[in-house]
Amino acid sequence: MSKVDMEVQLGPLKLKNPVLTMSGTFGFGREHGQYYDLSTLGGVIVKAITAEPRVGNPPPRIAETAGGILNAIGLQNPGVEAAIADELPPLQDLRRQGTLVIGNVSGYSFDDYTLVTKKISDSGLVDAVELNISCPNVKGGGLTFGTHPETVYKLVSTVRTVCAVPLIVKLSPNVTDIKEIASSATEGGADIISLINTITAMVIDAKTRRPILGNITGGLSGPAVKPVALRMVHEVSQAVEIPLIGIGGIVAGVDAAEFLLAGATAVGVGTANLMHPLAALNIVQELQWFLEDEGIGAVAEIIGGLILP
Amino acid sequence: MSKVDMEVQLGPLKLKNPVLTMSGTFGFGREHGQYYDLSTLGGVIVKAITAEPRVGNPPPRIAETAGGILNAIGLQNPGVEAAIADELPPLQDLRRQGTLVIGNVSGYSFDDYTLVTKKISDSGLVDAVELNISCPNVKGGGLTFGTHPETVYKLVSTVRTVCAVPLIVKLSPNVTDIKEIASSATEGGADIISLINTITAMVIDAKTRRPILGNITGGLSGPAVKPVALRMVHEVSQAVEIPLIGIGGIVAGVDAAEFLLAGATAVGVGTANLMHPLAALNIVQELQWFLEDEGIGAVAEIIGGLILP
Amino acid sequence: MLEEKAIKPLQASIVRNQRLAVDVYHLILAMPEIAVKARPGQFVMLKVAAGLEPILRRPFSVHRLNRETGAVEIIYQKVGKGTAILANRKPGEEIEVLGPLGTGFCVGHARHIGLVGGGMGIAPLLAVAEQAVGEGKEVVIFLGAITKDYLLARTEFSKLGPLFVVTDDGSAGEKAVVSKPLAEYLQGHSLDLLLACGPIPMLKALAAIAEAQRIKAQLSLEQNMACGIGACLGCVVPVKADTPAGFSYKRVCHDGPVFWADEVLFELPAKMEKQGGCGLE
Amino acid sequence: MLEEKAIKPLQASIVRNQRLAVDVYHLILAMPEIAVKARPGQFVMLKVAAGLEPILRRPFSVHRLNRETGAVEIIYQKVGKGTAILANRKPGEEIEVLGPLGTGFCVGHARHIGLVGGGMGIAPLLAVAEQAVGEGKEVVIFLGAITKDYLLARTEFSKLGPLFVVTDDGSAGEKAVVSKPLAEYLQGHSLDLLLACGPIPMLKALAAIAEAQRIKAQLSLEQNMACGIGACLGCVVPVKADTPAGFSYKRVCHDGPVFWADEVLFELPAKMEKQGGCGLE
Ligand SMILES: Cc1cc2nc3c(=O)[nH]c(=O)nc-3n(C[C@H](O)[C@H](O)[C@H](O)COP(=O)(O)OP(=O)(O)OC[C@H]3O[C@@H](n4cnc5c(N)ncnc54)[C@H](O)[C@@H]3O)c2cc1C
Ligand SMILES: Cc1cc2nc3c(=O)[nH]c(=O)nc-3n(C[C@H](O)[C@H](O)[C@H](O)COP(=O)(O)OP(=O)(O)OC[C@H]3O[C@@H](n4cnc5c(N)ncnc54)[C@H](O)[C@@H]3O)c2cc1C
Ligand SMILES: Cc1cc2nc3c(=O)[nH]c(=O)nc-3n(C[C@H](O)[C@H](O)[C@H](O)COP(=O)(O)O)c2cc1C
Ligand SMILES: Cc1cc2nc3c(=O)[nH]c(=O)nc-3n(C[C@H](O)[C@H](O)[C@H](O)COP(=O)(O)O)c2cc1C
Ligand code: FES
Ligand code: FES
Repeated sequence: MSKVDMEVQLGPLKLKNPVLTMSGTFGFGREHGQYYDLSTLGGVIVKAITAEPRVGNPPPRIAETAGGILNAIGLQNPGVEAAIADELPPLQDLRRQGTLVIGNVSGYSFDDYTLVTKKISDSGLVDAVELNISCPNVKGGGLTFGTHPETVYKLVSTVRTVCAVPLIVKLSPNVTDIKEIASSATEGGADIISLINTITAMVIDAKTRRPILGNITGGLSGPAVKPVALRMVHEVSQAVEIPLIGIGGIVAGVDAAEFLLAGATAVGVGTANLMHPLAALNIVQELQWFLEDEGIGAVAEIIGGLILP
Repeated sequence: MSKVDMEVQLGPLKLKNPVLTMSGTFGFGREHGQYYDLSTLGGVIVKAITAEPRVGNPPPRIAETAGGILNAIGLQNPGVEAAIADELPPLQDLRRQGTLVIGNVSGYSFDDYTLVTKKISDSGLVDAVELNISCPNVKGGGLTFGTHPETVYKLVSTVRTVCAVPLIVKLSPNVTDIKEIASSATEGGADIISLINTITAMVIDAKTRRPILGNITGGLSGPAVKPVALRMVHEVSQAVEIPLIGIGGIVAGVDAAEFLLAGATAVGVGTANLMHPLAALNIVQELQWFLEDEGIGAVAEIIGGLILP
Repeated sequence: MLEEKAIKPLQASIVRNQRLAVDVYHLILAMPEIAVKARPGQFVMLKVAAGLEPILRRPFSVHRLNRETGAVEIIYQKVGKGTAILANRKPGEEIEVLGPLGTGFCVGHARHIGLVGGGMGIAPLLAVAEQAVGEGKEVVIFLGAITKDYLLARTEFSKLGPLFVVTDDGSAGEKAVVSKPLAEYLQGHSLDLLLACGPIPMLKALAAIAEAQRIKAQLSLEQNMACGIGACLGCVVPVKADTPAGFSYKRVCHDGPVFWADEVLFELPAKMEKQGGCGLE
Repeated sequence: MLEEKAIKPLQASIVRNQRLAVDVYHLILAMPEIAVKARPGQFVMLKVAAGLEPILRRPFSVHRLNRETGAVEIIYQKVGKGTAILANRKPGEEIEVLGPLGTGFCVGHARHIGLVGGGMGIAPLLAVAEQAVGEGKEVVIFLGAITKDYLLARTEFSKLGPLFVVTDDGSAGEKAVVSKPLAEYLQGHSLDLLLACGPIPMLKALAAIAEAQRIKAQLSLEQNMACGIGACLGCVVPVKADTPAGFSYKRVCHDGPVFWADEVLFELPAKMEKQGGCGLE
């Protein structure tokens, strides 16, 4: 173990280290749990949970791009009831060891979000709820919730009233002004903001003349998006007071350090978990080593430490 | 030479082939002109031209990322007078050979744009003007012109009145709804839309704790952005009637084919010109070979040919 | 699967990476941990090159296992970027391997087993054929390919049991699809299990034959993958299930790649063709 | 430059890629076209690996030229991703090279030339030293490095003229910066040209000495590059100019890498520190 103090205070949440595994890339922890002891992580954010079970999108759901991947899973999940009955209980042992378990809530209407949030927050099985607002607002004409400040404010403030645990709002990068959205989420009562979700994209097979993904479009993630995510995290950190979880293309300890410097209090590891089953574990270790090499005693010291000309 | 008919009709412009070199990655053609005969290209879009000379941003101006690069040149250019006097005349021989020469106009106010557009369109030295609307509207509070439908409509319709040659409007990808912006540009009187410009991003050196670029942020380009560009080109092609120039991460002939399938009538090669001086030439050739292999007689046949499930 | 602890990604050294046909290569990796643990029908994911190009590992079925030497053999076709990079790797070099992954073929108490392979789908059948014969079972092998050059491991198979081959160009055996010799064989003989791997149309024809003849059949399927360990739900195929949707998706990497023929859905229920929904997760 | 037709990128074969110090390597490339055309002080851009990782070529100065054998020598330090990949390339392999690029050193009619190198900045000086001596000129060499292991090509230099070395740790020569022996030398002798390459603080000190002693000096500068051919304006450094801004930017790749010391601006005029403007081109 390292002499570096890795603990961070993420708003109301205390993390043993700033590394969280991100929703959709870690299932409910089962698979990666076969490869290493998950209590080495700051926290685990589980796969999206919706009101009803969802079969998800037709395959192919994954395509590879330069420096990244596209995915269009379509929020396949067993629904909130089954999640509470079968998926979340096995993770409780982790919580006893001080690793946070966070639910990722997705929906297609205000009712979906409030229902799911209330159920999992009342279940007592999660330390916090992360709202994935990158979904189409079916009643609202299919536009993504997360792209309109008004809607974000309304959604977050509504969900806030039924959420007994800390509320994390996860922002979509597909917007003109991420600061504006972040402010709306903050005013709506978010305790923490996480960003970024994936960037809407498309891949085409020129020979078949067809989109590669069954869903036509998908979300771009991985190292390719890191510079965009860093820019957005930095912008938002200067626009709101609440703490941030920086996400986007983190595959090494030094990437995590860059997000902390840019103003994030914790970091989320997504695609890297798919590239290597031990990725998140290695990132915790590499971050410690980086800090030791730099002679830094506590990871908290570098948060927001970016030096501007 | 290939049996494939490579000619395309880009709105009012006839191109000998659909490959254009993009602004800022090809100077005024001098440097690449030493490496190959530029008349092999469909057209050349020159470096941004502004009303006054600009020294540009402090270095470093270039940084590398996974699958892409960041740049923050800061529109360094000699100003419209010098451009007309020294930079555009040497390119006239190309025009006589049927390769288009297109001016890229950038500005910080409506007056800048109208002044520069009028001067270069009146100069008779360019076949078309491309409006780079990804610049901050200084009088408009520094927000980027290209991110607000109203502003885009006003700017394009204003410039349109002084532009004697076909007008191309180049969209910024840093928006919530690219279709909306494209429609505003079309209503404003654009003949052609080109997209995408770069995605605002940032890179940090964790050891020095400083941004790598002198300008702090820069624009992401290259293969990393291709899937985002393809998605936007496809969206816009379904939203507007006018033809599109598809740009973003094209480094091979098959990439160009993907953009044509997605709905672009021509393609723009940017970063690839920096990776290999002969890139654009090779892309023209590879595109021909691809079409031959697919047994396609004319490149125009695949435009918008994407097959959706 | 959940009980047994997974093998962490490990560096295997390349013993051999030799071309067999225009675009087909034979890769032999020295990795004892995996050789002892792997079962026929399972697969491994190879990080064809260090770094970020490509980002994802590539899945390849186990072609042959040698528990004594610790060698795991793979046969792969050069079809794109990743396999092109793999084809350039040299013996002696290290390559990162994740595996063994997925379910294997399940031979159980079957005595007379038909093995049906099409194209690269021939590759995974040798390991299971050798195992079955080793266990004293009888195997009959049906192989189909575009030309005779693609009738992989033909000699090895011929040593294990009756071998029927067909090609698209007639360069070996009859000019036919592989389901034909199988159907003909079944007119005079009986089999109590079919194990198959190959293109979807072939598997579909096979599933039909199996159903008609009431023979249990296992099919090895493919799908684009990311994690390879069941975490991302990226590699799914539709299977019959009485869900509201009338079916459900299973993961090729974790629930497969081997599935029972009678559970596989070769077409999605029309209404599901495009569910739309949240492409952006 | 504009007149002469440029050499297209070509494949050179690696003759040698050998480690000289902990993180310093000596690369010899066989590329006759470039060897005959290159001038000391120019550079080449290497595509360290095929594909997209990394995207950009890496610039390296010509360390030594052998027009007879067609060999071009480079000395490089492993500092990041690209040079790490380069360090793993093996003799016999091909590597894509763009060059020769940029201006070279311009010795002209100078008779007594001082060569001043710091760290990796020592590398480009050997070629010009050998050329100058070949032309019957006198050279005096001043080299500085962190330790004696980094005093590159020390033996070769010692054959060409008086050699003064210093190190940060005193492991060779005096524990001092390289401007010290130069200043001392100039008290007793005169030089009519200084050619230098090294870290900015060293070049700055040197420019001051040159100005005080009225000696013309040429400095080889570095900057992050993209195209390497002058097209992208990515690699600029500020130089004195009577523009409205009080200075202008020149391209290291095209107008440099060698600049006259008296034109180089080591600091930007305060007000220009951040012009902001259109970061997004
Ligand atoms: C369980 C399983 C076992 C396999 N066994 C073999 C084998 O034994 N021999 C063999 O030659 N091939 C096998 N394949 C197919 C092989 O994985 C692909 O041909 C390979 O991934 C193509 O990679 P590429 O980069 O060369 O092609 P590209 O087309 O450049 O790959 C682009 C992306 O598509 C994915 N992809 C493309 N085709 C396939 C495919 N058919 N299946 C899964 N992902 C794909 C790649 O993984 C990559 O993410 C198997 C696939 C699976 C799922
Ligand atoms: C004209 C010129 C001549 C050079 N000659 C030599 C030489 O003879 N020997 C030697 O060891 N080095 C030399 N360098 C520096 C060398 O190019 C860099 O060390 C190298 O590009 C670093 O690449 P990397 O991927 O290992 O480092 P990384 O830090 O991973 O590179 C990241 C990015 O920064 C750029 N970069 C980083 N440092 C430099 C730098 N100092 N100059 C330019 N770009 C940089 C890289 O090109 C790349 O785009 C020279 C640079 C220039 C401009
Ligand atoms: C396969 C896959 C599935 C994902 N599923 C979800 C999800 O269900 N809910 C969510 O909020 N984000 C989801 N994401 C987004 C990630 O949580 C993360 O925000 C994004 O991938 C950017 O981080 P990365 O570059 O490290 O992957 C998913 C990403 C991937 C790659
Ligand atoms: C170094 C550099 C300079 C650029 N300068 C300009 C510019 O002056 N005007 C402009 O409209 N776009 C400019 N761009 C954007 C490109 O024209 C192009 O739209 C973008 O790079 C995406 O294409 P690519 O991925 O092929 O590079 C520049 C891009 C780069 C990399
Ligand atoms: S590849 Fe991730 S679940 Fe199968
Ligand atoms: S690197 Fe492009 S101008 Fe110098």
